[in-house]
Amino acid sequence: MTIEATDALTLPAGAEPALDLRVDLGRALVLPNPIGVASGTFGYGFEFAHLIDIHRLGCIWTKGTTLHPRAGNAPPRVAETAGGMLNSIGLQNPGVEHVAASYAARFAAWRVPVVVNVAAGDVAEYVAVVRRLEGVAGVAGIELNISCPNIAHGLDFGREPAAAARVVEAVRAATSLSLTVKLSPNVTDIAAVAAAVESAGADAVSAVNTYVGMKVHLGIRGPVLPRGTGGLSGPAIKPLALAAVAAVRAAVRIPVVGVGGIRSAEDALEFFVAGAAAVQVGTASFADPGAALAVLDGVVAYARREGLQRLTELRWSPPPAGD
Amino acid sequence: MTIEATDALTLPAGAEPALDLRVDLGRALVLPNPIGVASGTFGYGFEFAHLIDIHRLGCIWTKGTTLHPRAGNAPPRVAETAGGMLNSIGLQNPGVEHVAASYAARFAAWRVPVVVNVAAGDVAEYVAVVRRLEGVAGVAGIELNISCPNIAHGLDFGREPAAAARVVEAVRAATSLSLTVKLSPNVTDIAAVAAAVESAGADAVSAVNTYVGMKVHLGIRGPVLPRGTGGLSGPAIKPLALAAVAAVRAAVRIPVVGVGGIRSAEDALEFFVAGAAAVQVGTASFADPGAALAVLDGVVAYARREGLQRLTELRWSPPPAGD
Amino acid sequence: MTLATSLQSDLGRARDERGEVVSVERLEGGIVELTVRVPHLAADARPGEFAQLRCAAGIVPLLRRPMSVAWIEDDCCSFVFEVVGEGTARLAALRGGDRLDVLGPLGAGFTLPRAGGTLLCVSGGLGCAPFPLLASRAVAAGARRVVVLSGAATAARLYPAARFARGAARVEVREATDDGSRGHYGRVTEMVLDALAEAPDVLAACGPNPMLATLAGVLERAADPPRLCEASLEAPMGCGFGTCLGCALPVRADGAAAEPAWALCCRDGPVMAMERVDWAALRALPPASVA
Amino acid sequence: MTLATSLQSDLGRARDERGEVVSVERLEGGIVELTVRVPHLAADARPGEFAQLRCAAGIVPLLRRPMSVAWIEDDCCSFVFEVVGEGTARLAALRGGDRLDVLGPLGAGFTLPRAGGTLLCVSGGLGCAPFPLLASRAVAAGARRVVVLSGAATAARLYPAARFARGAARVEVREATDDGSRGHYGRVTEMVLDALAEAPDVLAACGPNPMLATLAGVLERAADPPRLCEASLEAPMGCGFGTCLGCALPVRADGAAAEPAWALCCRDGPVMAMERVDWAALRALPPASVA
Ligand SMILES: Cc1cc2nc3c(=O)[nH]c(=O)nc-3n(C[C@H](O)[C@H](O)[C@H](O)COP(=O)(O)OP(=O)(O)OC[C@H]3O[C@@H](n4cnc5c(N)ncnc54)[C@H](O)[C@@H]3O)c2cc1C
Ligand SMILES: Cc1cc2nc3c(=O)[nH]c(=O)nc-3n(C[C@H](O)[C@H](O)[C@H](O)COP(=O)(O)OP(=O)(O)OC[C@H]3O[C@@H](n4cnc5c(N)ncnc54)[C@H](O)[C@@H]3O)c2cc1C
Ligand SMILES: Cc1cc2nc3c(=O)[nH]c(=O)nc-3n(C[C@H](O)[C@H](O)[C@H](O)COP(=O)(O)O)c2cc1C
Ligand SMILES: Cc1cc2nc3c(=O)[nH]c(=O)nc-3n(C[C@H](O)[C@H](O)[C@H](O)COP(=O)(O)O)c2cc1C
Ligand code: FES
Ligand code: FES
Repeated sequence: MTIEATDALTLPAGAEPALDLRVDLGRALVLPNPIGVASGTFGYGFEFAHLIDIHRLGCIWTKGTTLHPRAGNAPPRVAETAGGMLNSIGLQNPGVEHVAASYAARFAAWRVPVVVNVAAGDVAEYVAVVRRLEGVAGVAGIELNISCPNIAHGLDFGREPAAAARVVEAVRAATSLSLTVKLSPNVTDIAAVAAAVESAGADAVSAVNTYVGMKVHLGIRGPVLPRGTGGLSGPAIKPLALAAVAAVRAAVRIPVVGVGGIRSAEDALEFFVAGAAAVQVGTASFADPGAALAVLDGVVAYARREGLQRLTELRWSPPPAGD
Repeated sequence: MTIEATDALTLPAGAEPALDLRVDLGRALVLPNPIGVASGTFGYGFEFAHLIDIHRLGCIWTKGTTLHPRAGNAPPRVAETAGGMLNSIGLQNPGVEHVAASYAARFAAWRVPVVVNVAAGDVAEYVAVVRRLEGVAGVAGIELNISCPNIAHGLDFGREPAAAARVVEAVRAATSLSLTVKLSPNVTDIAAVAAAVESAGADAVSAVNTYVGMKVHLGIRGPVLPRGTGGLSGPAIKPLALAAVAAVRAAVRIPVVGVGGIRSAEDALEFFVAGAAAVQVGTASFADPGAALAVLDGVVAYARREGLQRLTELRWSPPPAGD
Repeated sequence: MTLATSLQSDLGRARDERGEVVSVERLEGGIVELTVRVPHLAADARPGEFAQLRCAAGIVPLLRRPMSVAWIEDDCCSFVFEVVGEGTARLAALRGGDRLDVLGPLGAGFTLPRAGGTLLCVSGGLGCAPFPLLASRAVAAGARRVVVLSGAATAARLYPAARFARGAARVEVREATDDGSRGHYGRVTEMVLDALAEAPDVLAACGPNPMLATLAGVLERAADPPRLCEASLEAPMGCGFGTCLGCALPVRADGAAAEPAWALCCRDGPVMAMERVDWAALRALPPASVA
Repeated sequence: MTLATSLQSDLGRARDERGEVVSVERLEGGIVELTVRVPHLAADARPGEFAQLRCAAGIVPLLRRPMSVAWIEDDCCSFVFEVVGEGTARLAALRGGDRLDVLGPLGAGFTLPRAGGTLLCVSGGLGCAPFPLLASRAVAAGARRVVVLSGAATAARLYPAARFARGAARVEVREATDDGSRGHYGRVTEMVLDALAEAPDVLAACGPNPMLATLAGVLERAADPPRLCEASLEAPMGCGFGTCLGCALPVRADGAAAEPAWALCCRDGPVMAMERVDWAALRALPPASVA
């Protein structure tokens, strides 16, 4: 699926070389611009469609979608922390059948690519979900969530390079769509996992999913979230996500989609410096539904001011390692 | 080294059973109360001795000390982030000889136990540092830093259970002092590392050291810290540290010292709920030199109000694992 | 299993509006009434609906805070709350002329009684918030009578009776305090049975979830409950507009499903038919469910 | 290798004081002068020493912000700054009567000229901050003359000349602007050679690190530099009192050591003998070294 950069983002002919915002995520998935919205923070786009002009987004990454519908975890499911929030949604979603049969047709009518985030408990289930999405109009690509901390076994695949490679190989064989693998940051060596999924056939990686965290309630002398822990997102994790993106960037050649704590254009630009090819705005959309669009406008204004032709020009090249 | 609870913390005879704040960290190291200060955020205590009454602290964990003096990393070494700070000090310290020969005598005159935090690049160096501290009056115990992210190879031992066990075994054989191992949170399974160092002879573990993070400077299109990354501390990491403490607590029988983002009595109490036997106040002391004492006062007031005899009564027992 | 995910959200009416603070009134007992010029919300909000208030431009607090629309006058809306944490502290510290981002109206509101009908409101603590607007709209819609049962811990913390009616005729307030310092000595829910004897058509309740659960028990035991009983519920919210799926509340499963069923407080609620709520499950939630 | 770690810190004089804001003055060009009642600091601070100001009780900003003591009057100290980020924005938003935690005095200050001697101050931008206090104390100590070279980008951003002297006799201010809108057309460092012709005993400089490095070059090339040249340097600070080891600045190594040598800005500085600083290394630091 190819979407051209909107005119608004291209300088008139005869002026300086145009700013090219497109991002190629492989297998003909070209995002019109690099500012998208993160899985689980934008649903399937229907609510936000009432609130903002979703067609200006670079991409919508949907809520994690499973083979069967899921009711999600017992409440409370969200809790605020210093500069962040914990969630333990438990992948509440209507199941892939409903997404493919009912939602996808609506995606197809939008001018924004929609990539379906896919979650599962085992390899066969991943493959089954991806198969169901193959050839469905409106589905622009797959983001494989091998890193959800809020369901049993949800982290297993993302924690070990070999396991991650296994599931990616199987999914790769089952889909012709652009395949992005969403990495867990709760690992000793995220770069090793990234390298493994690249070898296994991923077209891109996204980093990062949430960090395992806990909030304690003194009144009940126990955790706020019934499962004990949840996933931490928001500004608090931005420095960690930037470090993860830089480490992943140094380990793979495929594009890296940066995510974690972005709420302003400056934040997004920092991810481009760290090596991201595109970014996802997540938690910030809750407090400010227009956050991703404001990020886009700010990034474009900066790029114009600085005379950039591509945002990859911002990228930092780490010096060779050493003490 | 045994220090008795100060009178101020014991109820008059005949009243309700006294609140017992002491924490036994093994090998005769008994902290008078569970509120101490974290390595690298309190130097060797000399500066704070001018600013606060250090004798009321439960413990001073010193700056990481190495075999030879170290000049530290090139500046900038610190950078603020949302609710946190990154540091890349690079273990600037005067070396163990100076600590043993000059500082320790001053520690010996204090009424607060001083535990020396020890860092090194290989097993032989760890052993040499610990040997030098053996039998030195004023040194109440050892905290083994196997998790410093700011020096080359600084993380190696903390990232892998077997490597961690190896260094702890060697150090255990070289010291009769209470030995606490400071764990790195930048791992897939911190509980596994904790279990390994317990088996290797650690008397306690402390969790957590800083998280690898990056701050990007748009002006220079590169990281603020010359080494690229630094260690993230402060309120931003509190939920992560709480989850780590709870995971470690479930995996070991030795005491867990909790550290990460504590700035109030409530924060400290949350760590006791998560399973900590004692806590360290770190970054908070920079903005408020009296932070640790305020935490102590608040914790004692709470314990009195709630009629606790020991803070371990606050501890949460996680339900058996399951979906 | 009941899935709350549906496409039928009524977000078509919601808008993120930059409001202007008109006044911040401090009532007795720590209750604050914040009035903001928000023409869109003022024109569109219905009783029981809420708005998401952005308490700070920075990261503390990170998320917006949900507040019921308590009153509408001209192009202004008022919110009634007390300071319980950082977000409400920031709201209380606002001054006339300050800007405030207000996203709304959100959620499902109360059903008005038919013309000639009667409405019984049951308010616990800051659960008073939606009732001034509900009472006035009910009267405007032709309600014959509105009775408000208003409870609080102590007299000073009772929402002033006159503020429920705000001049509207046919609104009667009966008070209860836990310490007996004013009105009925005891819980507000203890006054409900008597009020039911007056046969209201519609019952509308708002207060802490445990109070609502108690009320549900009273209604179950009542001989002749109102034909429609609705309650405004609370859950911690991530977004307020149906996207994060964070605000789940337990509802009765359709049929004999063994799995739990959840509704979204921000979309299926906050006002829900009381019979739909699984009160036993709600009671079993930790009090932290509202933190 | 030179180790900055030593036991000789002069923290005996520092105290964490809860001050009371007396006034927040906004000068032309965005310069702010904040005056706080802090009896201890007012009694003890010397020119060039600084204090750590706690800009917020919450977590943004997390760390205190260092500010030179610009002026002392009775039991009040003044700080002079402009808004460059969150911390200074919060300080600028303070109002009379607000509380402000002030930890100080910290660091090493300027050396006063001998009685009868002369002092040359070189100020770049907000580097003006320590000079009102230094000038008045120098005059009080019997200095024959104090010349202040004051530079800024443009006239509006020059610190008002009268504020350097604050009524003290024998203080002369000469100005420079990058855009020539007032005084010398160019950098303040270009005026130094002429001023050196007047043979000052002591030179005191404060400004952005790059300006100070330029000044160091001028002084190296000068035929007959003052016997004592000191500069107030900046580094990002974690604590401000010598504990975090975060504020390293490159200094000349003793002897022929190959390893780098660092001094702590907050303890060995902020005022250091200019000959001690490794200006080449300082220049090589990223501009981010002050973020
Ligand atoms: C749909 C809806 C409408 C609401 N309308 C009103 C209203 O009109 N007036 C009003 O006073 N409050 C109302 N609330 C509750 C209000 O949103 C919370 O009190 C507020 O979010 C607390 O924010 P805080 O930052 O001050 O406190 P926090 O720091 O978030 O929490 C402090 C303490 O307050 C309690 N708390 C937190 N969130 C809630 C919550 N959602 N409900 C109850 N207690 C909570 C917890 O015990 C917590 O420990 C409403 C809640 C919902 C879901
Ligand atoms: C010993 C000492 C004394 C100082 N005295 C004064 C003074 O009297 N008046 C005054 O205006 N400033 C002074 N400064 C600088 C002042 O501390 C910083 O401007 C302030 O910390 C910025 O805080 P912020 O939160 O507003 O900005 P931040 O958000 O921290 O930073 C915003 C931008 O300001 C710049 N900046 C940050 N820290 C510094 C710094 N330390 N120095 C220079 N630029 C910085 C950076 O480019 C950064 O991008 C002094 C610094 C030191 C080390
Ligand atoms: C409420 C919530 C639900 C989420 N659900 C998913 C999900 O279903 N699949 C997924 O891959 N990531 C999910 N995430 C993670 C986000 O996509 C993103 O990786 C993370 O929140 C970090 O970005 P942020 O800090 O900008 O929010 C979720 C995050 C939040 C806050
Ligand atoms: C400036 C700084 C220096 C530190 N140096 C050390 C060190 O030398 N050894 C060590 O084990 N931990 C060191 N730490 C980590 C702290 O001891 C602590 O584990 C971490 O900061 C988390 O706690 P906090 O959030 O309360 O600061 C350092 C932390 C900071 C901020
Ligand atoms: S608060 Fe986000 S779905 Fe209800
Ligand atoms: S700022 Fe901490 S040592 Fe200087």
